[in-house]
Amino acid sequence: MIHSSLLLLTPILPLILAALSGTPKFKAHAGKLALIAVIPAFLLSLTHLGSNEISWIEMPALLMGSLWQIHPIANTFLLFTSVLWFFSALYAIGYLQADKRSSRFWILWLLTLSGNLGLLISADIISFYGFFAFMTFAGYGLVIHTGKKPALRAGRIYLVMAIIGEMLILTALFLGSAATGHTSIIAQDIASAIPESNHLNLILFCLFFGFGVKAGIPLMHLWLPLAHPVAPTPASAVLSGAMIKAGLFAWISLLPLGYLHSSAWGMMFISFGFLAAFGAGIVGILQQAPKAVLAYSSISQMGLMTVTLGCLFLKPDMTPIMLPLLAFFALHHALVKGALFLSVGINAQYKSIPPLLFQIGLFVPALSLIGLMGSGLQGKLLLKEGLYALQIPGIVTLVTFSALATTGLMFRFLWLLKGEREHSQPATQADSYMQMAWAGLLVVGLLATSLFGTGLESKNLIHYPMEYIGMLWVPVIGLACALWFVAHPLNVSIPQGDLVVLFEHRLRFPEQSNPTQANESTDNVALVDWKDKDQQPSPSASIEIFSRSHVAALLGVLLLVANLIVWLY
Amino acid sequence: MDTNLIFTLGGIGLCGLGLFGFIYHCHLLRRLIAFNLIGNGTFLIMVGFAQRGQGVTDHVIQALVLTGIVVAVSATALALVLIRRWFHLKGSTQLPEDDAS
Amino acid sequence: MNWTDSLPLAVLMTSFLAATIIFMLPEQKHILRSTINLGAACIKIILIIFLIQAVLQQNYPEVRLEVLPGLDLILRADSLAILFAGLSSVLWLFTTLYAIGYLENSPNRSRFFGYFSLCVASTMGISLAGNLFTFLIFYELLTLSTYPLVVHRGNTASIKAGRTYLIYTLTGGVVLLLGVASLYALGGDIAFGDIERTAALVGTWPELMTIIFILLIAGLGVKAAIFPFHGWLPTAMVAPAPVSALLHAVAVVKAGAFGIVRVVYDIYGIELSWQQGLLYPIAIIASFTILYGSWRALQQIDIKKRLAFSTVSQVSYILLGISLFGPLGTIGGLVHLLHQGLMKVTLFFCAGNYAETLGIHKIHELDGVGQRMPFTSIAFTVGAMGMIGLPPVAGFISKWYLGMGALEANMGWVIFILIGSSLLNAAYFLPVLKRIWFNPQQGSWPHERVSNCRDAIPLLLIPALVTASLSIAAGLFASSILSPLGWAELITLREYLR
Amino acid sequence: MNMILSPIPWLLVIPLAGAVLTMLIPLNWRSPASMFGLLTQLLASLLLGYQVSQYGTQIYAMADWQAPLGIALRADGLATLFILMSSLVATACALYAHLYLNLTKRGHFWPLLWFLWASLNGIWLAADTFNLYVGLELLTFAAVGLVAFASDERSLEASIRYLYAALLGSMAYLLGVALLYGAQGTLAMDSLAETWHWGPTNQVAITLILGGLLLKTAVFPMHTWLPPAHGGALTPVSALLSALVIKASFYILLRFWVEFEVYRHLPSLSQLLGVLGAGAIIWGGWMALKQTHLKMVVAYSTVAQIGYISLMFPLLTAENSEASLMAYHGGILMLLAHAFAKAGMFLAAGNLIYCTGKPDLASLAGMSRYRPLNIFAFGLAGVSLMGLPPSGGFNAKWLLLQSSFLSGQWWWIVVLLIGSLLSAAYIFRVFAYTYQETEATDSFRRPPITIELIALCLSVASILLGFLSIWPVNVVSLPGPFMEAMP
Repeated sequence: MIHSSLLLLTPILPLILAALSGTPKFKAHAGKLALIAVIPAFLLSLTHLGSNEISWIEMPALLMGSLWQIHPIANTFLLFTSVLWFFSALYAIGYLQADKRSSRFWILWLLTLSGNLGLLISADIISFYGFFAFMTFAGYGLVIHTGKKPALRAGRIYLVMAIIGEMLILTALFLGSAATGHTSIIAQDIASAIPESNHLNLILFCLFFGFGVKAGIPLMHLWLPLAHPVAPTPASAVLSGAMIKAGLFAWISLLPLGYLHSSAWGMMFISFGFLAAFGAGIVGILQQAPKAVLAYSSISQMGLMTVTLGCLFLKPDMTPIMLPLLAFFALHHALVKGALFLSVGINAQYKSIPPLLFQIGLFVPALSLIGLMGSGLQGKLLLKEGLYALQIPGIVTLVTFSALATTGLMFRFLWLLKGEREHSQPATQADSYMQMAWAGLLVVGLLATSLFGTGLESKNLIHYPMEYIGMLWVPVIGLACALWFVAHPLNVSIPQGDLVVLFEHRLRFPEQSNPTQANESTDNVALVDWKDKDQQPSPSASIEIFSRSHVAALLGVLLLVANLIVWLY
Repeated sequence: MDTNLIFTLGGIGLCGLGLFGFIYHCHLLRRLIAFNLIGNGTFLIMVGFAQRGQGVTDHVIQALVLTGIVVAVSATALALVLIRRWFHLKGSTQLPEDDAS
Repeated sequence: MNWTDSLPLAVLMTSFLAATIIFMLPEQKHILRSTINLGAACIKIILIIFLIQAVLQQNYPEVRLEVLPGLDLILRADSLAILFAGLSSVLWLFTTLYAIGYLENSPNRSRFFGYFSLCVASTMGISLAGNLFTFLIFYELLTLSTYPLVVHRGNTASIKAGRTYLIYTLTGGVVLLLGVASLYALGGDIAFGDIERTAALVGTWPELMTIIFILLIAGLGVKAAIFPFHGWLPTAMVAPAPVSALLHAVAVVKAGAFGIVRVVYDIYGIELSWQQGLLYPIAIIASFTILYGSWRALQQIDIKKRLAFSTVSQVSYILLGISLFGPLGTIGGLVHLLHQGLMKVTLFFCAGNYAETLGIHKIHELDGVGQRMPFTSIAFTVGAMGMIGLPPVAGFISKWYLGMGALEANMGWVIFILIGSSLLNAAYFLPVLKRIWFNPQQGSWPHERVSNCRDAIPLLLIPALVTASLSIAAGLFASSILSPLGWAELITLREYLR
Repeated sequence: MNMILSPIPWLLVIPLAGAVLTMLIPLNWRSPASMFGLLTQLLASLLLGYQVSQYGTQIYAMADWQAPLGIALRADGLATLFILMSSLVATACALYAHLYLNLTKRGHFWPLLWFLWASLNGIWLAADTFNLYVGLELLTFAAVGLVAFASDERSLEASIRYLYAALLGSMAYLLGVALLYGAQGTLAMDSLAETWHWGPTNQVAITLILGGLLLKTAVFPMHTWLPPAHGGALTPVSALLSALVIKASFYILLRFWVEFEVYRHLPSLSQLLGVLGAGAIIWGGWMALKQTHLKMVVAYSTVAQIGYISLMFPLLTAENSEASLMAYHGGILMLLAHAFAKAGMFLAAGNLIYCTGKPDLASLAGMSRYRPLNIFAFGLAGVSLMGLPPSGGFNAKWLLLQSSFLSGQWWWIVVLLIGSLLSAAYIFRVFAYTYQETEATDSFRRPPITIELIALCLSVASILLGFLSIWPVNVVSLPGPFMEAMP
């Protein structure tokens, strides 16, 4: 009873509140409403935390007979989604204090939230598709909130990609539901029926690329590094933390995982995954905006998850074991990436925070994302455990090496923040909301394992120091390379959204070709632009950095040796 | 060659003449007269038929012809009235030849 | 002969009487006229509800009148008829409300509302027609009663538009008449649903019957605005907004589509037409029209023109659904008959509101109107989303069933038509929405009439909001029995069980 | 059956008496007297309708004189229908004229009207060819007088043309009758039909008769006298002429055609008539489309409509009796619908002209705003003339279509369809004018609502005919010599 009412409220309460926040009476308190909006979802996930029970609510009259339910995997997603949205909302309250258009922002925020929460609990494809589309189109409003040119550009590309994605998804849903003999619209049945369909490959293709738009797989990722930086910081946090996972969730619930053994599709997923993991790393390192770097890092992290899914096509029987791990990894990434995004906004207020705390606040999530501590460590470890068990040659090694990319990205990110701090206009005064949100998210992210990791046998690393070394050496080498690059700056940068600039001028809506926005993307049509020297570190600095990079490199090699020794035993 | 045929031929001749005049002339009075000519031709033919009964004349035909003549006279009268009014109105004795078609 | 049998006639008469009375009324009697209009509309809806009950109990009220030896005028309320009659009666109410507001202190209202009611009466006749002859009668009557509405403004443009409209529709009518007459010459009076006789005829004169089918479809296709015959629709846009709403959403285009439904299902029968290979060409033409209409809509800069072309494309969804052999496709087509009506009427209401309140006619003038007229813009957004086919707005339901039907009929390629048209729909609606909501206002409004109130005047606003919420409700509660979908399923059930 | 009970004599006597009386009594008594006359006429015709539908064909010999010298009257289904039609239309026109002529002082209208009516009834009821002739002539005189009534030069010229054409026609007819009598020695229709044989004389006679009647009916190439006459006369007169007068000669034509089974023996001639009809449809429609004066448009549409009606001849074939029956019904229905619709349309047009004061189309701008009811009446009549449903015109066209399908003469289908498009074109052209919102000329005269209502009633009747067509069809199919002669 209580569960079903919570299920109902989860997507509907945000809608109601959105309507409310439109009224002049509540305009002022829209932010508070946004905080309230996630509560049912959060309660729902808490009540189901760690338990394997599935509670559902059936609404035969709704759409074509809707079924909303919550099962363990979905629950994990729901958990981090609600948490992240909560803290981001808190952050946004402070962030938007000066904003005139804040009321519009909040309405869209709540709509997007409702879509995001709704798709996690909907078990039938119709309501799922509905919520998904809802989230996408409301999210557009968040992306272009500032209304500046780059925002509009990003928004346009976001929209185009999103619609292409929607259509691919719809095709997949058509064919999928047909595969069940036009009888069922429940995602589970469809996933199990897809292997029998005679459009199998088409369906898988559409699912992969359709949801890939959200999940940011290569080629479909174009919008992502454009949209995340330009959106208001809290919005980019949820975009990159929560909404990007919608794609993953869709894959989990619609792909015939565990029903289909197909090495071809497995390799497809895996190769795209690794391409994302490493390619995003390389492109991201060459970014100028901290948020862009984070966006690329999201892409690369999603790559790892894609790889995991791919493995399940090779070893279907492992699905029940792997999915919870994957979900937990998603949770970790969501919280940490959220914290990182928020820190971008905090960065300008560094004066108001004790330096030590501030540095910790910057480094902890970064390290956690690399996989050296907190939830990240656990997540990586568990994932690797699982992949070991799959016994697919090379996967684990590559996953390990992907930390290289992450390290580079994190280093680049911190480096850019440092740069901003050094020569940025006088810091804005402190804002308690933003800092509260930031701190809160940091803590939750750190304690994620112990808070939400229930049901996963997380190993306490104190007992396995060698394992930790195994985790350690790759990042250190990465660090070394990063330092070296700083010493010898590679005078090249890649515009955000890399490939998009090549064919962007074709993606324009008819009446948007009026002079006002005619040639806005012409400023960077080249994929790679060589820039004359800027932010060259001073020679003295470079020297010490040089020495430091060597030290780091040596350290890394030692660790590698140590790790090999551990292996030999 | 019996009388019947003669009457008939004569009648037909009159009718032909009348028809020709009716079509040929534009002067309204001439047309009217031509019309009367046709009428007379017709009556002549009918009278011719009346002769057939070898002496015994056919009352029906006589009745017909009488009625016909009356009708023709009244028609002529009406036509004359109209023509006269037309003449007073336009001072012309023929219709403008812009046929309304 | 119980009392329900007279219901169809009563439904027809409500608006006929309204029309006559309104014609008699002097121009100044506005209040009285409005009361009569709305009263008639409400009464009609009540009658329709009675009819629905009757039909649900499987008895179909029927009125017959022998016009000529062996030729009857039949008014019969079967489930399909109710589908269309219900739609038009409901939309009539709101369009009337809207029209009252729209034409406030403008001349010639008695004329306008007179023909308006007449137009609805003929729509009712079309929906309740029991055989092709009756259908033809009201079909032509519709043409006649809509012409004065098209030329209502009386300026040169509208007179020209009226001429175009007549040239198209009357020619179509003649073609239809030819088809119907030849069908009657072959088989006598064929009532709707009497498909066995048609089957016999097809057995005797297969190619002749094919020609007749083509004639019928072509004649009806003019009003349904399928590809080569769609020219009148955008031209007729000069008419006042309520007229466009009525023409495009309910009366004319739907009459054509509905006629095609009748011909395919109740004259030839779906199985027969499928066996004869008559459906496949329709599918192809419809698909082409869908894409073509959307494509042309993309190029329009006038709001109403864009909506008109979108109608061209949307109405062909119905034909597409009809041409898909199998219950799902049928459901899709029938249900879209209603859904498109609701959504498109909403859109036209909103376009009218923009034009009336702020004098906005072109799309680029819409920048930032969302702040000025939020409610109208919300309604417009709902309609647009529905057209694109996003749940929970009704449009998605139709699209879903069409897609399913296509797969059921092994015509997978249709899916790509649907997808492509959805893409195009998105391409020509989303930018508009962006302008409405996210672009800043450029300068002052073209011609701001109503400056005192926040949005359009209530009489204009309420209908738009109601139809918008109806089109959401139709999608959201699609699976409840009295929803359009439920009714369409009922019809399809009876159609395919026959 | 004696004179009191049978309405037939009243149908002749009352109009004649009315004619004489209204000529004698002072001006201001004429209208009331005529009103009374109208009432009696209506009653009589309704009574006749009742009797015929009850007891079948009624024969009546005036003053018990038998044929050949006596005037024998015969009321079969066809005649009855025409009686009813003429009394309804004529009553409407008379009422209209009563109001209309009060507006412009003219009292001599009544005697002419009654003469017209008497001759019409005489023609409908006549049982022998010579009475038909007398009727025709009387009709001609009355009609010409009425046309000349407007006494401006246009109407005068028109009346003279009309008179000459009519006289020529009736002469030809008389000659034909004479020849027939010469050949067969009788004038009564039925006995002629019995003793009919296709000698050369008969052929010549029939040809003459047909020629004369066609000229009087203004069938296509011989139509030139009609438009000026109908367009130039006073409004009620034009209505009477178009609705009834031309029908008289057509009626006679039909009777000859069927009762002497011409269709059976001269099929080529029937095709020729069809061709003429087609020509009339196309040409009349085209000319109507080119006119600039409202009443001329209507007059030319009459020409076209006559074409429609005469399409029934080629369809009355001996081969296919079903098709022929349909054609017969269709033709009669078309004739009936045209009678009502055209009368209504002329009256409506007259009102419009009365409002604007100008006869041309261009000055109709803004009319549909100023007099919506009147435009509505015009429109309804137009619907019937276009043959768009629901209307008598449509049902008639429908029957003709069906008949041409059944008899396999598809070319008439093409003609019919093109014709309806043409008529739609010229009628909607008028509409477009009335809808124009050019400079707001509010110098309109306002006609009394009553005359608008009369016009409306006639138009509505033509529409209602679309729903009630079964009655006239049943009436004209009542058994009788005519129906026996039908294939």
